[in-house]
Amino acid sequence: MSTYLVYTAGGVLLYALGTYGLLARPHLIHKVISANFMGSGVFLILIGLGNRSPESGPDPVPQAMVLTGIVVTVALTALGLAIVKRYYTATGLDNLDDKPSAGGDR
Amino acid sequence: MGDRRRFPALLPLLASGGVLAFVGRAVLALPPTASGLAVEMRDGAKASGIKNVVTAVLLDFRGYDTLLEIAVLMLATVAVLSLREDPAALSRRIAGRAGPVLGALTRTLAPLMILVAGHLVWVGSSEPGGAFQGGAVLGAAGILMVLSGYAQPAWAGRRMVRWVLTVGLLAFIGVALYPMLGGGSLLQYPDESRKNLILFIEILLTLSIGASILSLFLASASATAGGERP
Amino acid sequence: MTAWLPMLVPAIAGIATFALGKSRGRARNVVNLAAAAISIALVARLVVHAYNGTVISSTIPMLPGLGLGMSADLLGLLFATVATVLWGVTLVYAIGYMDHATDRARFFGFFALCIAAANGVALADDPLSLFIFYEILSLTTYPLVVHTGTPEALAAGRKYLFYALGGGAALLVGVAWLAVIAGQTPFTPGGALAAVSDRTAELRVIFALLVAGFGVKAALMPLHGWLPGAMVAPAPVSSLLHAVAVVKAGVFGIIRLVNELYGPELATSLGVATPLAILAAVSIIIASVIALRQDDFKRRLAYSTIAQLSYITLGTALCSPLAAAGALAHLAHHAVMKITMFFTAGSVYETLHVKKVSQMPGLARRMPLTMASFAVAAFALAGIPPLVGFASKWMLGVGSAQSGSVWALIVYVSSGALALGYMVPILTSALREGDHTPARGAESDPRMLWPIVTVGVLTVVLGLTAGLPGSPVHWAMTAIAPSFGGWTP
Amino acid sequence: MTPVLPAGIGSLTFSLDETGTPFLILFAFLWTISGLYAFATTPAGERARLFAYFVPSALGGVTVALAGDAISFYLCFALMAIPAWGLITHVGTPEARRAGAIYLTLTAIGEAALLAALVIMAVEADSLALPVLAEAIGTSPLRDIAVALLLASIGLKIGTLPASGFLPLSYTYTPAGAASALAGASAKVGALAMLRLLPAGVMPEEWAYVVMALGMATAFLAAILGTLTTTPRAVLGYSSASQMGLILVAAGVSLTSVEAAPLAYGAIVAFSLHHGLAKSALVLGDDVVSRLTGSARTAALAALALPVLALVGAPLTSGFVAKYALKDAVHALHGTVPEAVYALLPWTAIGTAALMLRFFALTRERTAETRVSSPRIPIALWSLVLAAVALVVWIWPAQWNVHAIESALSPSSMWTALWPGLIAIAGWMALRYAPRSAQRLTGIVPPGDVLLGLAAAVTAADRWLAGRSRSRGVTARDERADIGHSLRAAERSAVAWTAASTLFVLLVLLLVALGTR
Amino acid sequence: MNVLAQSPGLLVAVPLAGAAISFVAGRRRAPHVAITTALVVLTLAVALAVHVLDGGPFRYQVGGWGAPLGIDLVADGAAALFLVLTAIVGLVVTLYATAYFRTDDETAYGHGLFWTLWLFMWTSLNALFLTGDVFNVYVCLELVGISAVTLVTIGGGAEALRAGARYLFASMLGAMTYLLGVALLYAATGQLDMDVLRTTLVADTTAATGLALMIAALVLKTALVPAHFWLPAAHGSAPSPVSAVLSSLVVKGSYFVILRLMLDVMPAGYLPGVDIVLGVLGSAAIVWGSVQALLQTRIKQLVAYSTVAQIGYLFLVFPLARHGADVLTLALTGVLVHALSHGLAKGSLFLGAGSLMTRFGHDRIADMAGAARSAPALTFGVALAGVTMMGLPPSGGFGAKWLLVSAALASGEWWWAVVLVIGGLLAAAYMFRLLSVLLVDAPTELHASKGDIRTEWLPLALALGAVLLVLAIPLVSDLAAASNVLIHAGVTP
Repeated sequence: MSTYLVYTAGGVLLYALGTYGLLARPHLIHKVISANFMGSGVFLILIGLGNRSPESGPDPVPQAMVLTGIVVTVALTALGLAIVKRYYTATGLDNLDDKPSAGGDR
Repeated sequence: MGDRRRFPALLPLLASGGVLAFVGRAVLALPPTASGLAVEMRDGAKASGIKNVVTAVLLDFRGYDTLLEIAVLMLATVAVLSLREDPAALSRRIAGRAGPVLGALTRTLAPLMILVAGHLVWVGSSEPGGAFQGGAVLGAAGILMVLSGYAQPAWAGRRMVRWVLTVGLLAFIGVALYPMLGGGSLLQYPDESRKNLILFIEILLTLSIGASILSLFLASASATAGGERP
Repeated sequence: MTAWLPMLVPAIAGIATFALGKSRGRARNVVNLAAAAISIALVARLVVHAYNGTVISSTIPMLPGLGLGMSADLLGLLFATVATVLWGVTLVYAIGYMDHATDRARFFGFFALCIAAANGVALADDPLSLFIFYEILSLTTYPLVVHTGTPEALAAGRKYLFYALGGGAALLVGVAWLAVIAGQTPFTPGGALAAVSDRTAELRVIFALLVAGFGVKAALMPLHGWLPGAMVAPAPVSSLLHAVAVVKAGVFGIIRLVNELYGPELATSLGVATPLAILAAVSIIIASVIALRQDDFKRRLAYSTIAQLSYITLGTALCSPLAAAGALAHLAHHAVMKITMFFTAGSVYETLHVKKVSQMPGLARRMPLTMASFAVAAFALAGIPPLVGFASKWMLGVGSAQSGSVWALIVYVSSGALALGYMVPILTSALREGDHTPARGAESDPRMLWPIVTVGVLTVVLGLTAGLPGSPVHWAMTAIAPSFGGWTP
Repeated sequence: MTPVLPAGIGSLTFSLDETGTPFLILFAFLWTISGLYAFATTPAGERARLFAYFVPSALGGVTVALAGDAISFYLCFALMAIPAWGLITHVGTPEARRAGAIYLTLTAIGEAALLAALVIMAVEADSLALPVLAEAIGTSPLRDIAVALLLASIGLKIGTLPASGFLPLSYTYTPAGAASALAGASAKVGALAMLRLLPAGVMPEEWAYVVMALGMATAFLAAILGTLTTTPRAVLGYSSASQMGLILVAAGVSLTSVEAAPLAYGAIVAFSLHHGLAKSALVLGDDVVSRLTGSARTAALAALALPVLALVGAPLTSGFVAKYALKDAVHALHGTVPEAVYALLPWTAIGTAALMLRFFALTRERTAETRVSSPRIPIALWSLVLAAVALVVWIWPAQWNVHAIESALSPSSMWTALWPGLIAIAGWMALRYAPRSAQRLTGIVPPGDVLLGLAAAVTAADRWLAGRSRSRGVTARDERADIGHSLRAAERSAVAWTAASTLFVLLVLLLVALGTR
Repeated sequence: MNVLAQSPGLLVAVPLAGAAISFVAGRRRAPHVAITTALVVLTLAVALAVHVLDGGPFRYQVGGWGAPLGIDLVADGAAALFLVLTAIVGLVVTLYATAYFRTDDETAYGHGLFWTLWLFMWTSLNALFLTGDVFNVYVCLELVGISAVTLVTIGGGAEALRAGARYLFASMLGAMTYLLGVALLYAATGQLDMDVLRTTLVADTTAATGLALMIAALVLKTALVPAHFWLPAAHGSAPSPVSAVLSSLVVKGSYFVILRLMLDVMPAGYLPGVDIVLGVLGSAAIVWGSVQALLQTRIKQLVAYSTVAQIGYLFLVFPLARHGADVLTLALTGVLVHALSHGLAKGSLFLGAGSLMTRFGHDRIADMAGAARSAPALTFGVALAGVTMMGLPPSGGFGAKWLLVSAALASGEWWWAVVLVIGGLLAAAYMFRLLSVLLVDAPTELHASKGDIRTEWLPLALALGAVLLVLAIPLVSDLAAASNVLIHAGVTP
């Protein structure tokens, strides 16, 4: 198996895991983290697939894309955390389903 | 769906599995070698005189992306600021006080981190590094200082902070617009001043990015400091 | 540009009315009356031109390949004349009727806009333009129907919209479809679709869609449900809009459709005219029978309207020149008769709060002039010579017989019989001695009384002069003749 | 301009011709007398209301004889018939209103049929002039329809079966003066229409036979119904229907044979004059009797015998002349049906006689009502009519009474005129000894017979319909609420996070699967 | 400096500068910055449209490199239309916001940042309409997403936060899906520029997967049923000027990218069946959204569901595009007119709803009786906007419906016309449910204070624009003809 495929496969797996978390985990912080999983997955895929031509060196475009993506994800995460926190103080809820908050260990 | 009617838990799993399968198939369908735009980029970078191709891509070829990315970062900062529960949050004292070890560490680390940040910016044009990396380190230094009580966030309430947060973006816009006066298009740096302009932007950006990261932390931290749990 | 003015002048008056606001009542009256006078003069001028053979028209581009066109031909001008002249009369009446009402600016503003839309329908040069004004008419009528703001009015308004917009939707599809297969098709006497007449299946469907669209306002059963309820509107609205402008826009659409879009020949050869005729015939009979059952004065009039509108539809669908001319003449005649009746209904309600036929005893003494005008109109409606209703009914009947459709003739005369059945009891009830007897001779506000008398007299005068040049009968025959090639009246 | 179009009032032509003259005189006389009578007998407060209807009705009723074209004829026909509704409902009782409703319905139908016929005829003739119309329709393909419509209209006007209740209904509740006009003049407009509009001698024999048979049936059946009815007026109404049946026989005769048509027309005129005057006299007489007491009442009852006898067709009365003319007309036809009709004609007089006996009996039994107004004027007016009954038919300058006058005094014809009356009297006497159950039959027929049943059925249907539509509305509202509720619930579950986002990912997969096929 | 030629660059740089300046200007001066920016942007948008009308579409090479090295902006007729729409609605919303967000209100700190957030959003929308690079789309989408989410929560309150959270997660899901798509597409083709992709795209599983992912992600951002789950709550609980922008402009941004990808970038028959699916979902949106709008009891929820429905119309162009140049022209012009008229009308409706809520102090439709008497201009504005939502003449909505119905009939697939007609009728149903209440006689006088002239008349102004749009249809068709979709389809020479 080529090296690039290892990265890429890891990325795909991360992405799928993140997807499940975002879809199914009720706790909002879990959702934020899951979204970061998805982002990291995509970044891995980008880097992995951008590294398929060893002779000419890694493609700089995916790297630039990943850098931009990271900044964007950081911004999104910050905003997500801020909203979740504010939502929690306003309602006392940590999920969107009107279930009572379960506590930090969930 | 909550307690009223349980949504079948299997379906999200199935959906994620489907994603795995389809994306996996798409990846496997790719030829094992491809160069993408690597060659064009390297050739272009040579022409532009920036040694680090990634930096060239980031700040020159796709500088427009970066301009918008800076906007994203600043936007997120403004967004988080707007979400504060009370306007005074940014200037509230952080409860934590540095112990002797942390204090000593901070005294040693903080200047070092600022130096590292400067270095990262400086080498950015030829080696891995640049404004984002530098800004991140700078921001981290700021957070460290606040947490250990060496800097109080009181300064953040002033107009000064807004300027620091904004200056990078403003400079970037200014530099982007500047070529237009000469008939060029947005971000079309004149060849002779390309390097200096990029460095100028990078430096101011580093400041703003650092301030952004610090502000993001402070705005979020303000409530946490009261012991509330999200 | 002149062809646009009969539409624009009332529209401007309407907007000016809104702009004047609630308080400046006198200025509002002046603006509206002046606009009516100007419109009448404009239409008159166009009529003179059209009679001399000059049809003034103009088109502005709007949708890709399609324009918005106005054309002042005799056919359209007949409707425009009816709408405009009766607008003037109704304004006077409405000023009296709405004397103590609230929201008069809104009322008169939308009123003028309705007339603008009706004139637009009348003079529209092609299906698209007609459709556009037709829909504007639906919309501008709604605020008038719900004007009183009572739950009853709102329910009626909802129903009205449900029907009007449903019909509009059918119309939209039909008109668009037509535009897709035939492009811009200005109304042409005798038909405008010769080029695509081989696409019979599509043309049949389009015809059905267009009839469904126009049929709503023409209250063709089973699309009539909105009309009786819409009578909750203030009387001037019922009078003008439901006897003159709105419902007539529907039948006028059918007249254009049969005579000047498809043309009688194509409509006959496609086999679409006869089903329409049968539908109209059924409407006539059923509506008349239902009218017999109504005790509410305005509802009875409403069902009568449904039947009378189908007279026009039936006459048009027979595709026989005299019947078509009769239908067109009836458009004008029925307007005059029915407006008299609705004015009466409004007056007796506003003056004495009488809403039901059974509450009317004593009215004939109390309001002799009003009820006399009503009586004249009632007999005219039943087709008693020499009143105005007879002239068109006779033409319709003779036209039916000429085209070999004796069944249509039977329908017409039966409906006349039924009209007697629902009109005469009103008169008798009013003539009986009753609650309103004591204050004899106390007529309504003169601003309401004289319009009634005017239109009442008009039902007689138009009947007596039906044979003279320039009468609606003569006018209708001149306007319809080109659709039937060699026919000379 | 097409000649079939009415050019407004200008085309309303009125002219006096040979056909119209007797009718004009009859109508003018009866409407005037009746009007005066009504004026004299109506309380002052009610006069305006009564005459609001009476005047237009009279106007139409008289000028109809002058009408020269289709439009004016129709106008007058309608003008007379429609306001008469107000006369019938004048008293305002529920029965009167119901009678009025039925009258109006049938009148309207009759008008409609007449108008349809006129339109067809005008189209076929391309003219509006009445003489041309009747001629032109004879050769038209629409002849049968037009004649059927005409007969329907006329039949309704004169109370032919199955609308035999029409006339009794219209007389029963009407104030006496007005009733007299309706009884004497109104139905005779139907006779005028026969003369004016029915095409002469062009119809197939079957048509004539059916019409004649219908006329005979009406003559007999109306008589039976009349003897079983309740009030003197109703009896008179059925009597009218019966007599009008005979006129219909004459009309039938005219349809098929050109030769017999003049005779038939003569019979129609004769019958119209005779019956119009006599019936008017009976209606007025009934009213006059009710206003009198004592010897005056007896005298009036005696005078009432004159029109009674005339109707029966007793010798030397106007009825004798009319029947003679009718017999002549029927005799002019040959064939089984005309001969049967001819043979049966005298027997109709039995029915009439029975009716008159019943009328006389009912009138006599009536208790006198005290009225404020003096009965002098009514008596005078009545006398005038009586005089007309006695004289007019005999002195009328025409062909139709020549034969009758010639044979008026011959014993055979006298006998022919007498025996039916005698049989009726004999039957009347016999009835006194009849079982009580048979006697109780009298009075079982309300004026209007089957028409009342029909009206009741219509009312019931109307109520049922109204009830149904009400109950439908309620259930529809409930259903709407339920649907709204479930739609809202569906949306709630569709936007819940896990469901919605999973749905989205499934959509992603669908698009990918489709796109990479 | 040639403003006409530089307009694409300026359309991004100017509002971005405005955003930055408004942040440092402070809350009192920020509104002035915003108004100035709005006026300049409007001028620039019109200049760009004029330039496109004069000389056809043009590309703007940011940084002077040109694709594939650099990022190109593409100014064609369709983009010009969306830019002008954004500028008009943007200006009106800015003016309205000066009345809505009182600068003297100390308790709502977030309100002070409205101007900055709003100008960021405007920047990102302009950038989205202009960009020709699929990765740049991602950055723009994130800018739009973050600013939109923040603006939803700006009013505070549990409901807005909850809606914002949902919106944020939906936004994340969409962004990640889109980025994954770009990654796959780039891996397969090595290209990011749309125009280059257009000419080089070949049938390939990876590229197709990538494009399908991108389309799906954009569908989520456009809130097409069933991916509409985040929209009603977000649009319904945001401050009214924000709702107006979200509904009338933001969803159009991602839609515009779908339009480009589906009709311009991908060759005919690429991603087979996806066009039909989009059409079917569009139809479902029309019906479902309208029905739900009909069931709502609160005014902004009603308007929000109306957006769900109206978005559906935009997707009918895709199945129709398969039927040749004539139908494509009709359908594309139709959706462009619809996007414009819906943008104006929906802006008007949300602003109007905001004014009504301010007047009444609540958002329950049933208790809004009497508005017609106390606020005639406002009610009239809502009514006019309703007219265009229903697609009744004379209005832009009518023009759109006419064009789409014509396209459906000309294509032979008449069932899309049926959907359009049903949608119009349902729109009438929910609009009149609202209007009939406003027209009712109020039993008591309104307790709320009299409205500001801006909150009364600006909704009417937008609605009038939506109505008068019908007269501008020839202009819109000219711009549609100058769009790359039609030029590349060979319709326009």
